[in-house]
Amino acid sequence: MNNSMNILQLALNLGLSNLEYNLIVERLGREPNEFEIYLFSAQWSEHCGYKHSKYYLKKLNTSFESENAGYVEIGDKVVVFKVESHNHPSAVEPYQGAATGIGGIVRDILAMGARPLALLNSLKFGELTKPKVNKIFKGVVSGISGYGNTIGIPTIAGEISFHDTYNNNPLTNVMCIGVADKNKLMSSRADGPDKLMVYVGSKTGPDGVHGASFASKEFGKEESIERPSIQVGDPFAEKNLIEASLEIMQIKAVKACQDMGAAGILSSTSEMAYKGNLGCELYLDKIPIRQEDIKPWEIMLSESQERMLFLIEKGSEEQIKKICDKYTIEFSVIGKTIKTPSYRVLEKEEGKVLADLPIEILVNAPEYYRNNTVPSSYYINRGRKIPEVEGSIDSVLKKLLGHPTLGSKRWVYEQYDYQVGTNTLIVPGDADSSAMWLKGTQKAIAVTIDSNELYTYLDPYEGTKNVVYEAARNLISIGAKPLAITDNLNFGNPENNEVSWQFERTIEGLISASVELCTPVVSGNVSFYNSYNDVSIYPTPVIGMVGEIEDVDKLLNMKFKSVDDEIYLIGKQQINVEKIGGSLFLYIIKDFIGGEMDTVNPLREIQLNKFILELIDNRVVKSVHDVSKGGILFAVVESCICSDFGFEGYIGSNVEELFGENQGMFIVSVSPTDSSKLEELAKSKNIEFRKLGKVVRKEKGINIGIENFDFNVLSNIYFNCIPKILEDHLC
Amino acid sequence: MEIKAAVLVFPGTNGERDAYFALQRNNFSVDYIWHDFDKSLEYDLICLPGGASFGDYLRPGAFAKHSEVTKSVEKYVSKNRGLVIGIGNGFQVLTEAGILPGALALNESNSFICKYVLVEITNFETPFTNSIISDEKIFKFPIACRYGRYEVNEKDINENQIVLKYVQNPNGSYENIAGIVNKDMNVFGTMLHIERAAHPLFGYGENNPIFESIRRFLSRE
Amino acid sequence: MKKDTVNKKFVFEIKLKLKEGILDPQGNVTYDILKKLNYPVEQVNFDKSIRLTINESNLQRANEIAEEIASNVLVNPVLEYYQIFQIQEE
Amino acid sequence: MKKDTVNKKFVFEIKLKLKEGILDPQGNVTYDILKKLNYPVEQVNFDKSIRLTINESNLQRANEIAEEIASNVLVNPVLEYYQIFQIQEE
Ligand SMILES: Nc1ncnc2c1ncn2[C@@H]1O[C@H](COP(=O)(O)OP(=O)(O)O)[C@@H](O)[C@H]1O
Ligand SMILES: [Mg+2]
Repeated sequence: MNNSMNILQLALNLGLSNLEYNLIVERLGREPNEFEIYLFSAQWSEHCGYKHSKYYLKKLNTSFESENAGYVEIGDKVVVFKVESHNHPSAVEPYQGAATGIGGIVRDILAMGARPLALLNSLKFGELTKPKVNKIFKGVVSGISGYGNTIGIPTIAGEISFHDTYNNNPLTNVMCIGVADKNKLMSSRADGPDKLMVYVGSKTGPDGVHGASFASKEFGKEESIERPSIQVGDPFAEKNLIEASLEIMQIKAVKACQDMGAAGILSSTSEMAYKGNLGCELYLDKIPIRQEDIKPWEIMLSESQERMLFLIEKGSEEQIKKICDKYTIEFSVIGKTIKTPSYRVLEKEEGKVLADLPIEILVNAPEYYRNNTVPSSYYINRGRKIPEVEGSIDSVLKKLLGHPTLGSKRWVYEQYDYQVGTNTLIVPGDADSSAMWLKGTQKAIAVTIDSNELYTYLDPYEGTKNVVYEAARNLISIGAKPLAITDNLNFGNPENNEVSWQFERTIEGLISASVELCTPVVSGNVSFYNSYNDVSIYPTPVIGMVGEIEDVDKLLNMKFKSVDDEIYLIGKQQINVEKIGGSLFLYIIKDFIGGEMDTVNPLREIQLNKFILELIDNRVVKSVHDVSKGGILFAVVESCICSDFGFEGYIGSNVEELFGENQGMFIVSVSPTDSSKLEELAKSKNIEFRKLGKVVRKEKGINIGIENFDFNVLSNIYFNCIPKILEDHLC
Repeated sequence: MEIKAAVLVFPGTNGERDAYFALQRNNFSVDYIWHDFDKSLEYDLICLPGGASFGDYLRPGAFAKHSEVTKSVEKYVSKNRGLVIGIGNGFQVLTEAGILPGALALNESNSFICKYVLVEITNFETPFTNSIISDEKIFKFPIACRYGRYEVNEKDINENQIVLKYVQNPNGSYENIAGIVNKDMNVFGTMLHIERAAHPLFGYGENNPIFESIRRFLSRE
Repeated sequence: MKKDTVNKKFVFEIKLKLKEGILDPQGNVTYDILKKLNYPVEQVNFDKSIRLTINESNLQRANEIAEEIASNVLVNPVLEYYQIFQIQEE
Repeated sequence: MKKDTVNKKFVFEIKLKLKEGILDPQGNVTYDILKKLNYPVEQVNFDKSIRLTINESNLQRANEIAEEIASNVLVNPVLEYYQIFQIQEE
């Protein structure tokens, strides 16, 4: 009696609900013991159990629960990719939070049998002028740099935005891409009983114990709650683990592989066995530990970094151990798969049994579904009247260029090694997406990562669609055909109706865009509880997209190429000023979010995308840049600045036309001799176009008819934007 | 004539495949050598590639100097068996091991720097530069490092050992030095990632001036 | 904060050590290397050590400043703890 | 190197300091921040501090080992010099 009270109390302390505890008792037909409650608390945490998202994620047209990452095929290669968040750890310890975020996603790709080849990231911070935010920003960037560069995987693209909604909840989403030969993919599913579970990598310490349940809580309350012991990344160990794992996976006797991520040993072993309709038995004394005083449950839940689980046939131990010795990492046989579908943890082989649970009960966390209602804020926001923007075009443009969301991210990406591996065909700052050459072929993989918290807050459904279409436009801009999506859904507290509704509508938007664009969602991640003192962040779905480039020689970037080239706006021609809700300039200049947002017209968009790809394929255009945050003028100015050219022409007459955001537009440049060809092609395809002007020497400035800007002035504001804020707010 | 090159791989090295690719494209036949190699190196060229040997812990290159293969390199150099180049971390290993003078310290900016820089070739009388067939003295190469600031005691280096100088100093290096050779001019070290200038798709010419020079030099002998 | 009295110089060392249980990758790898070189080491730890020269009128004030700098600026409290030593510059 | 005598543990701190004239970017960045925050600092230096636990039969041998490790493995003589301190573990 007394004991079961204690167990219940422990369950509650560990974040399980009363209801969940009762469910466990009911399903087991008995009280769990203390050790087992620890296992449940981790395996049934939001982070591992997807309690609040499973129901919705199942609607995605993909087998999401099956593997560590998704993939697409390009030629005879398989391109594996996934995005993952490390938001909560980055808030507490920015450097290590970001560093271990990289380590984690890299191991997901590695677990698939692919060599990790490139990294991207989507980062969200609050107002950079705030000391706390400033510190988090610098910490996250140097964490990515410190870890990613050391393991030798280039960070080739990304996005960063700054909004006060992230003041207390920064977002660190990292995406990794790897490549494997078609027939070499590795599974995480145990393929039979009596095979050995092998632990490879660093030793287990108390790092990140409670990490999984920590990521499933919100900040603010219980500030005094014991901080999880912070995970520290060891990039050298990771690099060794990468090389060792790739060698190990060449061995035929190796049957399955799973990284030890959230809830480490527990979730990797249980899920591997469960996927194979098997059980498993673990011997705790076999697990390499870093310090003697670590408790059994801590070993099970530890999120020590740089560890992998392999399933191997008996008899191949020596061969694998040799590889581990070469790379100075731990090797240990820690258990085996068994026929009985039970999850058994023993102190040692033939020793005391600490847990014996039906595996499907442990692995299958309950699924929650709410009947969401549309929150009133949705209508209120839409109904808000878009304010007049006073001030000159000149002052608005300069403010935008000097805002860190729109200004150059050079300060950031120069800290990332974006070229190691020598596959990077487009370096940061040159185009809307990046491309990785598949050496030995004419092909390349195009990648981008995108989000827009203003859009997805105003309208989670249409906003998400806009984001997916923008990701596609980014790929189209360099000449790539979009193939597939990975998504990271960053949300607030899912127990809140508004958040739950946002989540549901986001998933629906994601499904509809992915179906329309024929780009299935092949992997992803969910991060809930991004909230502080009951205030949730704006819903922030982050979309990673991968595409294929047929011919690397036709790759394009957004830079203007020569004087006198003509510049066209392709796609939608007139900004509908009634529908510029969610435009970034309104937030930056007026601190306004609301009004009616422009939405995509799928048929027109798909036609337009095809047309742009055709232009690129036929080498009609010399640069392509999609119009997005900051509107048409910003897109033109950005192309000018990054190519060291000026502009002369006419774009529009007022602030709304110049900076307002509508969907479905590209800026292209074309040599004067090809402009008639472009116009004819567009007419024949029924695509709208308008000549905006031409490329001129930068000494002539950026002249939009109603205003002429000095090139160097703009360029300085743009490139010095982030360094200047950091300098002015040193801390 | 086949020219044989070895790319050394230390635990943590990550630029080995880049060096391999670049050397192969410049018509070397290439092998990887793992760091525990303690026999004599029968190659015409030894390349210590970039990356982060042993995680760059303590200091970049500090631990790699204790690997067996580094001792083999020392012998290779003193016997004048062939040429040695160190790129990025490879340069750091060579200085830590005392095979090249000086040391590489934390960048002035206190952070990692990845970008393109312009460098001037200041000595065309070394095996690594004497066959460059170009009227140009200025070349563009990428850098990518956190510890790239070259420091040296004036007395430990002669003017003619300085092979490459930054046009604009990116990291506070002494005298803008970007690349040096030893006194015997058979070892070359640079913080420039010359191996990344390996293909026209990356915005360079068909041939890499430095690898080309090395190949010409070696095939003349 | 300005005082009219003549200021003196005080030098402090702030030492930052990793908390119990926090992984020390540099220490571990250094240990491995030393072992490989056959040195009889049992453990290696990497600490940070920062020397501050402070201008103040008296030791007590200087001490307070050092304390404040260590706790506000230098230490990363989720990973480290600090110790302060007053030192004689050699 | 094995001895029959019972070994004891000795803890040393090896401190690596930058030589005179060698730039200390970490120190400089921290100095700038402290100045900006109005602390009366005059100088900031970052040193490396490595704690070694050595198993040896007596202090003198342990001392020699620490000396050897510092000079052979830890220090870079172009940039740094070292100091060795025997310490009491707290
Ligand atoms: N939002 C999402 N969209 C698509 N797939 C998702 C999403 N969230 C999770 N998944 C998929 O669910 C599986 C489990 O995800 P996760 O727990 O993040 O994996 P891991 O164990 O590698 O951390 C993966 O296959 C992942 O791709
Ligand atoms: Mg995984």
